[in-house]
Amino acid sequence: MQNIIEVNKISYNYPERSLLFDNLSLNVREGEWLALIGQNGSGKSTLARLIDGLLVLKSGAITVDGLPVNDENINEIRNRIGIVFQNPEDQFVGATVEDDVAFGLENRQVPREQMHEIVEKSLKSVGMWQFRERIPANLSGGQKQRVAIAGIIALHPKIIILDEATSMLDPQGRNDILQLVRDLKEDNHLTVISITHDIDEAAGADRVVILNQGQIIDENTPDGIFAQPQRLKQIGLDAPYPAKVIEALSRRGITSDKQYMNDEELIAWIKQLVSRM
Amino acid sequence: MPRKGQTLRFNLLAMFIAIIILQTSIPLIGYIPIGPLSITIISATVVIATILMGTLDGAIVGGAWGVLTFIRAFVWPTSPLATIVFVNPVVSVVPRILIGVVAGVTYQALRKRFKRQSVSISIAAVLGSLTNTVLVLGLIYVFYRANAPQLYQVNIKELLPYLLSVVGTNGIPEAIFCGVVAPLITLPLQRMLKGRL
Amino acid sequence: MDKAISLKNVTHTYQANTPFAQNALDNVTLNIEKGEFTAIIGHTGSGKSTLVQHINALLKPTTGSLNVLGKVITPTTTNKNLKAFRKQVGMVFQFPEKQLFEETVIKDIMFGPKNYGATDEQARHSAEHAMKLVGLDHSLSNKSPFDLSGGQMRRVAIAGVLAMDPEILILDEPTAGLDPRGHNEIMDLAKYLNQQQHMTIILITHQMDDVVNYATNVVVMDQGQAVKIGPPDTIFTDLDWLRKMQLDLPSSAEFARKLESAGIAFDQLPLTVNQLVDRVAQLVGKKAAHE
Amino acid sequence: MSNFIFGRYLPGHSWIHRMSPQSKLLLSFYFVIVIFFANNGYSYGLLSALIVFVILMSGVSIAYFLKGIRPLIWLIVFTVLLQVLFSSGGHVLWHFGPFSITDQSLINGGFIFIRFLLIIMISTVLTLTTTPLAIADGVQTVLKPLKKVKFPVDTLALMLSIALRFVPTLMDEMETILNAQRARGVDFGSGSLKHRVKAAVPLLVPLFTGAINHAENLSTAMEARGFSDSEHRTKYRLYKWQFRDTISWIVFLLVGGLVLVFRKY
Repeated sequence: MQNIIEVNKISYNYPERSLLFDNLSLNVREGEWLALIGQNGSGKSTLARLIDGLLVLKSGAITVDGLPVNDENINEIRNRIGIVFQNPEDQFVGATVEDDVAFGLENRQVPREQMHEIVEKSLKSVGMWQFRERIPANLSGGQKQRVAIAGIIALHPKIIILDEATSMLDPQGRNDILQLVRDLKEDNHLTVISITHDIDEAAGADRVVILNQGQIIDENTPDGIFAQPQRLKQIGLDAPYPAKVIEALSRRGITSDKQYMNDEELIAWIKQLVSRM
Repeated sequence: MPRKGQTLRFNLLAMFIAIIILQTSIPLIGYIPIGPLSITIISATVVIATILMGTLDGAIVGGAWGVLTFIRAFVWPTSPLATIVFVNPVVSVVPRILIGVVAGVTYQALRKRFKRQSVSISIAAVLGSLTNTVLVLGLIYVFYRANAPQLYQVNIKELLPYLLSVVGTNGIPEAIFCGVVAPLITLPLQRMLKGRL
Repeated sequence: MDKAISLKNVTHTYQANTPFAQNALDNVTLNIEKGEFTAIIGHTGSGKSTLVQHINALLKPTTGSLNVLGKVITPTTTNKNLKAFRKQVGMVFQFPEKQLFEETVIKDIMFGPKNYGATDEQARHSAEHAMKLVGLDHSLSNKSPFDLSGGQMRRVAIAGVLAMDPEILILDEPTAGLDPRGHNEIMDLAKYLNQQQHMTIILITHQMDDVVNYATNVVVMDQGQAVKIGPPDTIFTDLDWLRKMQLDLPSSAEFARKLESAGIAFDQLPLTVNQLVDRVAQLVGKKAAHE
Repeated sequence: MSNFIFGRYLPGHSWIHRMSPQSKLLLSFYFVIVIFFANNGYSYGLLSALIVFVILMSGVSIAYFLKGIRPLIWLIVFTVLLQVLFSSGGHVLWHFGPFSITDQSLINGGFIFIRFLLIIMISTVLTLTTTPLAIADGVQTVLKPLKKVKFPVDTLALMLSIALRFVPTLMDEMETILNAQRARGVDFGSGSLKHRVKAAVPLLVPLFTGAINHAENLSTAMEARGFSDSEHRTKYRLYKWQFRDTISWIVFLLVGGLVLVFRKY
């Protein structure tokens, strides 16, 4: 598969802070779901902002869909990337649901006649069309995130970045949003980067990259990453549920040669244990 | 790409206007009633905006307060004073704009002279607040001394001493309030915004 | 055990006597013993926050009465008398870091005790103790809270509540937005306060794993009513009912159900990893003993 | 809560609801100016008739308007009394110290009372039938000519719409902050001046820091959505001038003309 994002030996630091990224490189393949995990302050969100040109690199280069991220390409880059941010409240610009979806279109000077059609289609695709006249104060956090996603879909991006987009939602809202993004990814052949410290969210990805203090310390399939639950704990992340079960069983003298299995494997193993004995 | 901080400045202005709308509609954070007086703390908001974002933006925030005062004098007046004097846009808007101007100019002049930031902010706040009071007083005098035509046709000439004393007595505690509170609020905010505007 | 909190037929109506009148609490009767760790669960808008705001005397009942540590609040209790209630009941709001305002960390933490009449010296003493409890280094005392990281700011805010030395501590989704490490640290702090300092803890949460791992008592709220009260193992039994309440199952219960459909039976639904593993070990062991 | 901007709009589909906001805005201003020229019973009668007609056309129950006036009634009475007591001219009916009541001042008092009602009614009609967003859009349209002198009309309109959008958010946050500080032992709304000044700080600092956080996050989100220049954007909403606007203007202009004519009587 082709790389849609190439991050090449970048360095960055916030003003008056020490270097956060030093020579960091990372490629994102077209059409994959990449989970970027790490604790707060590890640089996950900063990386997303650098990719979208919201912050300016100190050195190195980033290309998105073949375009180098720079002043000249900034509009093109932002046409290709949609970001859903953490706080549902702070990305709702419009006075009502439909005005908010239209905001990005207005910025790109899309003619009015086209806008109405696009807004309707986008809101329907996230199931919020019947709420189009609501004001943000009368929406739940999950509904606001849906509107944010509609605002992104309206611009036909190639890449969606979820920047801890579900961390302020209740469990139900979280599952709803992830399912929605999965469906949209299929329908629109999107590339998804999900920045999260929710291990369950990461489990659904094609590939997981662990960021710790500005460095990529591992990248692998979810199963490969989760095979080292101790390591996840060390850098302040949670072990996935099956790993906790395996660990607890081993403390009771029931050991496996694997440190991690996914749900199905674990069930099969336990079944085997119970029937074999 | 927008100039660094331009969008932030734009949104900060929007937030300050939102806060002022809030302060004009919720007494608890807009006005402190003391006996028969009711001193406004909105002038402190204008001063804070001025020091954080500069004189021009402070004047804009002050102007927003002025326009709100003007509209409210018709739609939802809070005192007889408002119905009589603030229905005149010159009285309701100009002094508010000048809070920002005077506070901004004062702060720029003093900030290097005093080692402690809070001193220059405090002085700028007191002068800004007094500007409002003095100008409202002065403009009332100018406009109504001669019984100029006005909306409710109240005979203000006779009322003049009363109006002037109300505005005057409110003005002193207002200025003190501004001087005390503005630095306490501005300093943590400056810390938050450091280097981002 | 003594009762810490007891509500009798408490109803709270927002915007009473208007067409918008809405019962946020509807005839709630419940008791919470001293030293308990109570989780309050229920979907968004079920009345959880309104309930705890009564316990903290921020709201008065429209009808009914409540008794908090021997003091009674009725609809006619005057606002002046409410301050005494608040001193005994510490309340950590959602995203408590949003309430910080002082120049320095230590001053912010001292703010509560001083409002309740502590001298500077007493307040400083309590503040330093509270900083230790929440794991804030002494060297941060004189920093501006606005120079700290989000996680540190949250600890400062929690310390500000603990410094008032409350007997009851209410935590409203205290771990929202924190990473797993921060989450565990805050939850372990709650456990420590409950077990070592004998503080009565009330936790509002959406995370069922926290409920089963930490709470001894659960209140389920729905449409302003306390629809079920009891220890966790009596709450998470009826799956259809839980779904109707829009509540999740704890991970272990969820996993146990998958095991059940794969043919491994549980006489009681396990709620924690340990309970689940105990049962599995038992099954494995039984077989072993048979052979 | 005396919230004069929010919570007033009543959704509906009346003639007035469906007028363009810029017309409603300008007609309200125009109406206030016309009131300025009214000086006798005929004019006041005509204007009162017009306002009653407008209220009926708005489809909003009269009770809403009366409820809106109730909190203002003492203020109106007080102002009218000032006028009655401090006037000169006409036959003196009663006199005491600086106060005097004349037949002229009684009539003027009555007129002032009607002026108050008229102005409050017209502005109430405006806010009951127009959303805050539409009012902001109306302001933008009305100010459009100023673009010729490089006045940033669109920037201002977007700023106003964002401010209005965040008022409920900040209001909620303020309530939480209020409760949080109450729980930490602050008494709001009582005590000495010094105490009250001190109590304002724990309320205002968090309100402002919250607002600054919103501004920062919102800026990032807006830029990520391609925002760069508030003067060069297309507009999703369009309020077209309609036939009903033309009719309304004709009626209002006619009434205004009559008021001018009546001045001579």
